[in-house]
Amino acid sequence: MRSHHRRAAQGVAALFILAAATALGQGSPVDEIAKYRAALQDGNPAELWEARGEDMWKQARGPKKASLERCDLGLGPGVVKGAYSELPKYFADADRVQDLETRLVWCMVTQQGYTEADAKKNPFGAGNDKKADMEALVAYVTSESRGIRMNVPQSHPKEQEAYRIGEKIFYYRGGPHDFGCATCHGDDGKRIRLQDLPNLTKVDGARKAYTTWPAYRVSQGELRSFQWRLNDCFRQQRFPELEFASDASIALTMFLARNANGAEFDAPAIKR
Amino acid sequence: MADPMKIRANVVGDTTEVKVLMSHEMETGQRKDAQGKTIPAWHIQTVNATWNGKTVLSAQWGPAVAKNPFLSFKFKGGAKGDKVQITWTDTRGDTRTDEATIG
Amino acid sequence: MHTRYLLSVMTAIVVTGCAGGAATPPSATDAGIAAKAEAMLKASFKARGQAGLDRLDQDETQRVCSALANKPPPREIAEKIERANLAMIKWPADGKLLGDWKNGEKIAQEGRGKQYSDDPAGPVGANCYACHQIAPQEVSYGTIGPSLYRFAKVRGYGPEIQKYAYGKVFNSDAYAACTTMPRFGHNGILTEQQMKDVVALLMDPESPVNK
Amino acid sequence: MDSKRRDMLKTGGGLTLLSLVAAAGWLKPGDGWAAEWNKAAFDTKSMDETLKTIGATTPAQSKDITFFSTPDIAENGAVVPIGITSAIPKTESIAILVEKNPNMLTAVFDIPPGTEPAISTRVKMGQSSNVYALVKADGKYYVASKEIKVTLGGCGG
Repeated sequence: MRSHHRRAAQGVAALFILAAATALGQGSPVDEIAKYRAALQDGNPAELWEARGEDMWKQARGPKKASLERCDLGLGPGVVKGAYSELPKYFADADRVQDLETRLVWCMVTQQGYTEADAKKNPFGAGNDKKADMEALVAYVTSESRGIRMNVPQSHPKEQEAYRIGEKIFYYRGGPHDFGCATCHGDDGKRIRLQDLPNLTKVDGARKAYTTWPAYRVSQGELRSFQWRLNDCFRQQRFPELEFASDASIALTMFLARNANGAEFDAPAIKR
Repeated sequence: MADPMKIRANVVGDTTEVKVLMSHEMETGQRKDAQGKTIPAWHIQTVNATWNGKTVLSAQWGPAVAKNPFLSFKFKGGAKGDKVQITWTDTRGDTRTDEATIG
Repeated sequence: MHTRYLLSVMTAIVVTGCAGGAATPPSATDAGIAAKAEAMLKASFKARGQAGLDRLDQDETQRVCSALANKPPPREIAEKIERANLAMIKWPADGKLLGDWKNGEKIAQEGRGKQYSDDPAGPVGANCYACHQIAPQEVSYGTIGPSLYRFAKVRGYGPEIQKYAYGKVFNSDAYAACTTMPRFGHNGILTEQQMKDVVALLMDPESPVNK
Repeated sequence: MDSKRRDMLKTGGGLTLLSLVAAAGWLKPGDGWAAEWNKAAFDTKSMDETLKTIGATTPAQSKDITFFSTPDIAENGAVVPIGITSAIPKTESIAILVEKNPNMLTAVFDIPPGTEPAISTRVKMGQSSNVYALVKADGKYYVASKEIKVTLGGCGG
């Protein structure tokens, strides 16, 4: 709701900065923002989520008092290293394509004995009183793919279909504003207010965007998963709410993740 | 209970560098909730770092230290295997102590 | 009738565009995938706040433009879409097209409205600056749409340009099929008065846009 | 009790109390953990008030205090990295003050002997502002400042 206001405020500030920077002979605003981002890299609070998620992964939890250490994320039971770089993918036991979150829900249900509703209950955290276990688990699992090249498969027919459906969803226009993902993310060199928009239909844009999620959002003080990213994009598109771990979210993730293939995964990141 | 801190302590030559991430809301006391009620301040007030029981840094913080605080400092001494211990206390009287081994 | 025509043209494009040939099962054709995507979308969203599931129902313009996947529409289709949308514009009964440019500036700045997180009774803006350069004082503008700075100074202040500006804000697809710009009047985002105010921002000689 | 103390400070009638607070100092070196949080100092709204509350003399501008890993522009005021080093001998403490925040004093770090007079942390800034590094060394106060532009409001957001 406030994002537009923020953008406006940011813009005005940016003008001011531009003038000030010129007057004082400092580096350009772009250089200074780059310095700011670099300074943040030294300690990324996402690590707090990673640590909590790792604990959670290893803890015996749920009605069956089991840990997730036998959860198969696609590379075999318990293998976390590199697993995220190959997701989403088709899982024979579930007979469907799953992204990381959906797969975690699957393991929480089949191995820990949670109901599906319980496993999906609180996907996005909101401060200390509403911490999301899911985002912590996502932080841990994704951190174990850092530095590994994206290698999302398209071998199973259901993987191919998910990609094609995801592409359709990407271009699907609706709502009172006729917006679709492609309205903002289908062209090169565009910006909304002063913020650059990655072109997600091209290799460079897709790689840069996809490999830097999840991210600790400084503006929210929360670690945000890719599921959250999609959910909030659709909110701004004036769509109804995208359900967590829904089929559409998986298909769209397949389209975007596959387009990033070959790029080194570099998250959880830290972003404005 | 508060989540553990993430502490890194590394010795290079005769100097140990410590980097700490803490999990804390650091609520300013300036914000209002959806009903327009002021959210009371809730933040870490004191931080104390020790190495083998000796204080190597202590701090007092107000509410304007950023959420999920980061802190980095260096001290002379420290050897691989030594312990660095950090303790914080907040405005509610909650406290948390974590330890890291110097690497 | 119009609908059926558009659909038949689209189907023709889809069929020629699909190289799969005889081996492709119907569900794997482009149209089959599009149908699956639509069904999947409808099963994957939930109504929240002011955003009901009906927002996923596409009208003909949305459907045709989505299928084009950001490619420019062939001329014949573009003309059909533009004609259909032009016919749907409701012109102000009082014949006046210019409101208050100062209000127009506020509407152009306001980004809230129609999101499920927005108060339904709260302000609804057009957020023009998200995509367009308009008044030169605002440097935080986007580049998804063209610059509108000096809009009337360049095009003239006459009734024809006024009518174009109002019609464009009311229903942009009437002038450029499959544009990224919302149809603010057609879809009930802005009121008639708000649209007049935005037109004034572009057309009033006193507006900073034309200074 | 605390609010009463503040009121007295504000009205200027609390001279005795002021000097008491001052006597308590920032933090007792080596005893920081046990030191009580200096509420009076953290409640101050201006540099002068802060200095008065901690019993400090007017600080001398010092080129021996430097900012490192501190950007000129913060993309978001909710998290602004600040690094401060003091090359002044016998540095005892380093404080961070943000001029335009509702309360100016942000953090005080007590530097015992053996610890490098260099700290790095992150602060919130409600708007573009001067940031001060106030150093106490051998009983005297020194200051350096840096202007940081904020492109987004970090408070309330």
